[in-house]
Amino acid sequence: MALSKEQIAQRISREIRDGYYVNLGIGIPTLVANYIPQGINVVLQSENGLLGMGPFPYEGEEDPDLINAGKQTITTLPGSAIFDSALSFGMIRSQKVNLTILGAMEVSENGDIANWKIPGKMVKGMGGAMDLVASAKNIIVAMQHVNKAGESKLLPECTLPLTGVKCVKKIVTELAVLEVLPAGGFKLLERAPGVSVEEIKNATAGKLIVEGEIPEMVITSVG
Amino acid sequence: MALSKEQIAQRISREIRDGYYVNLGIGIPTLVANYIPQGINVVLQSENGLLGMGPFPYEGEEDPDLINAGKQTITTLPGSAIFDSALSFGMIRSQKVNLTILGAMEVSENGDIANWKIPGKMVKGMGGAMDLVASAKNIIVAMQHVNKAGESKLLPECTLPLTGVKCVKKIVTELAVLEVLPAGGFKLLERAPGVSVEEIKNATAGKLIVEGEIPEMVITSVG
Amino acid sequence: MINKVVTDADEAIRDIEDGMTLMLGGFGLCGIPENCIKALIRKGTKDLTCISNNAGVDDFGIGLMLQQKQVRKMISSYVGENAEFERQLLSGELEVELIPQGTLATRCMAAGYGMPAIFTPAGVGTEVAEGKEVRNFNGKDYLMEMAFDADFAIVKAWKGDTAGNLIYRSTARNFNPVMAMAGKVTIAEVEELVAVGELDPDSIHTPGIFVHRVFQGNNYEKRIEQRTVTERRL
Amino acid sequence: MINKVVTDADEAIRDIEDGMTLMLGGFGLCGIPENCIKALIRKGTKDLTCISNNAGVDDFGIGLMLQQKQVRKMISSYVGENAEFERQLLSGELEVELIPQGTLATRCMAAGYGMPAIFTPAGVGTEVAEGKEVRNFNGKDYLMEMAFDADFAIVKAWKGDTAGNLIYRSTARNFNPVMAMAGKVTIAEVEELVAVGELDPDSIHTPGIFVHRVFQGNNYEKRIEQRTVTERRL
Repeated sequence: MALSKEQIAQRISREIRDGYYVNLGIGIPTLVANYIPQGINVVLQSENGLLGMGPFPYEGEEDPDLINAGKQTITTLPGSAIFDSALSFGMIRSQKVNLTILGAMEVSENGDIANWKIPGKMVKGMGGAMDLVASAKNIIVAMQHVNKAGESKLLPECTLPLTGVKCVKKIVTELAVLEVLPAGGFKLLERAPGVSVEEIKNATAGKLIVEGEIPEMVITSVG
Repeated sequence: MALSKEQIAQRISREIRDGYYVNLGIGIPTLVANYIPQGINVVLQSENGLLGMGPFPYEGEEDPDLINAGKQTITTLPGSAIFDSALSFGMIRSQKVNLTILGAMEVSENGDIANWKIPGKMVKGMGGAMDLVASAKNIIVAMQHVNKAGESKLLPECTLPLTGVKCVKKIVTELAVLEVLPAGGFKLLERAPGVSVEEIKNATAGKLIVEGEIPEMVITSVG
Repeated sequence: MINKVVTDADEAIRDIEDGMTLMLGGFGLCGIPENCIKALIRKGTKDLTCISNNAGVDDFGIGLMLQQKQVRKMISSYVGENAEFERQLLSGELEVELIPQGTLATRCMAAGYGMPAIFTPAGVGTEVAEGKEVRNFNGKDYLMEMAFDADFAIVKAWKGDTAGNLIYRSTARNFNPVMAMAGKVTIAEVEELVAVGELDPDSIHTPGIFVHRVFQGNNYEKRIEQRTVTERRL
Repeated sequence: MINKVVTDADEAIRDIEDGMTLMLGGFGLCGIPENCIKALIRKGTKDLTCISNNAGVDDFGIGLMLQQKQVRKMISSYVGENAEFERQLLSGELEVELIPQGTLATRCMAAGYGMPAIFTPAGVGTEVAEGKEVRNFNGKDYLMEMAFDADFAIVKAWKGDTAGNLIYRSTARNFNPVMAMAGKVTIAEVEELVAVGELDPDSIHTPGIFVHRVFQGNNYEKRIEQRTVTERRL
């Protein structure tokens, strides 16, 4: 069974360690916040200028001056700090943010990522993604393994304009958890429950490395 | 009559225009604050991180957390702002400070200044002087025309290690007010009361330019 | 203290001319200079180059200036949902330069700090790097990006005093402080204009030296772009 | 929130080893980390490279570390009046690198902002420029100066919360915020340690993400270097 978006988010949440500062991209990454395990202290950074992003406000308590990088109304938490955009990308560039989780259209087997532009289509812009992928020590990509036409999005080389080069460390898709090896190649770490290695092979156009028995992911949410 | 330090400061104060942000160096420049004409709104910048430097505190009201770049206890004024050292030199480098007044050991006829180091003597450091002279649009030097041995400090070329090159615009000494011409040379603008052009010539080793009648300075303080 | 107060937005923007380059603070519709944007529309200034993280929406923010075809070029990191923007872009009426958000912020900062250029790894190996100098420091490649050169910076703050000192509120801060430092002329509109002495010197975000004109704006709409809420549980 | 609290100065500096490079906040004796300096003296760490705007006085601040011969090299803009400092310098026991104050601040800032190098006009044409790359932008020469690389930054703040958020007081701010951003490990001593939620998020000068360890210091002397007063007129 391929994972739902919520299940992808849940699986990614287990990569978060106590004491991490984490930047979550738009889409599936945003959902990760819902699954952070109890007892794990994490601070969410929003690149528009906030450390310590809290949940959405209750209706009637929305503050137009308090939004996240997805322009959604949010809240602060005790211990939150506000800063300007230059300082925000300063802390990203100086690698104070421990983990960046973002979506992708394509990832290549050497860790290149494309997630901002499709030639011929209206381009909305890269936002903060190019800064995040160029600077983060630890990048996890949440993405679909194949596109709507059934074509693999894990490729030998990206076909779309790049967002960053050799930066992706780990990928969680509806089918698998994969590590991008420093020398290149997608190393299969875990399978989605009931998904075979063969299915993952068929869905991966780039070099897939399968060593030994591949365990199934532990997913507890029903999605 | 050669000017006193107070009279040099008073003459320099007349170079200050309404609405100026001004950085005053240590020594005679600090005294300039005492002579700012009424009706002229000036904000003093202290490069350790303060805009709107006020007078020294009353005894018993000294605050060890509130000092100027000379490490003297001072006060703030209504409208003062505090900032860090990087921002402070940011505003200096981006030329938001309209006028810098500082002392010098030597100035050359092309506007080079030396004021931080004497070979063979213990060097205390340049502090913020190199940043100030490299960035300021408008630099006035307050200095003695000759040293204790009677040797001119206004030279064809500086003999001491430089603080900055081609940056000094105007010089006020105990004998004269001089402009450093863009093409080089000290243009004599004003004489100290009772000081002859001949005396100034004798005290100036660099190229002195004397055109027409040279007026006497108007000095009202008794010094 | 030096008094920076002007009457209103129209006076503040009086000398912004056709063809100039403007920085406009804000992130999405959060913290944008609503009053000055409306005044620019009243004035009808044309052929503007606008440096702003986003381009507003069809009927708010910079989107209103796009409707009036006042903008020749946008320099932004994300232009979002804006039908008129898309129409002008596809028809060639509007030029767009998309740059990474951190690069946008840091090119403003460079200008404010008097640094002619900065190095950032953002965009290395991508089309953003085309035509730019790449330089390796300690084994990592960086692009050399140039400081912005803007005729005017227009920012929105929460409180300001008559000397131009500014305090922003919450994430409406965003690009405003770095742009405030970066304009040749900086205009600040504030929700509340106070006398000097009423702001705590330690809490000022933008020292007045960077601000040339300040005025109290009015009728702030503060539109919310993505209203997201948590269900109340009884 | 992530808890950054350590017991005291001794615990905060426990792993500072001989030969390391430290940044120490403060301007003169204003805003210096008094507790950590005393703990470094107790620990007896040697061969330190200290990046600090000044070097203290004979019997206070970094001067105390000089007395114990713990410092191999000072990187400062102004070393002032300090007899023991002068003795060690002239005898060759101590190395001193004097750099412009703005360059010092901006090399800290570069590290904190993840920029490997910055351009500044300070020192062009002087001995400070020796061996450095000079580059012309828009007709003006600039030196390329490298970001500092410090093992530890030790700063002093007025208030801090348990998550490491810091607020400085008055001109005791000085180099502290830029150094706090620039250390591989940043230690903050504060006059008052408070619970998270007690500091206004809009008024925080150093966000906690930059601070690895925070503790409440004690017995602050806050010595005044130049006591200057205005005569009271009756």
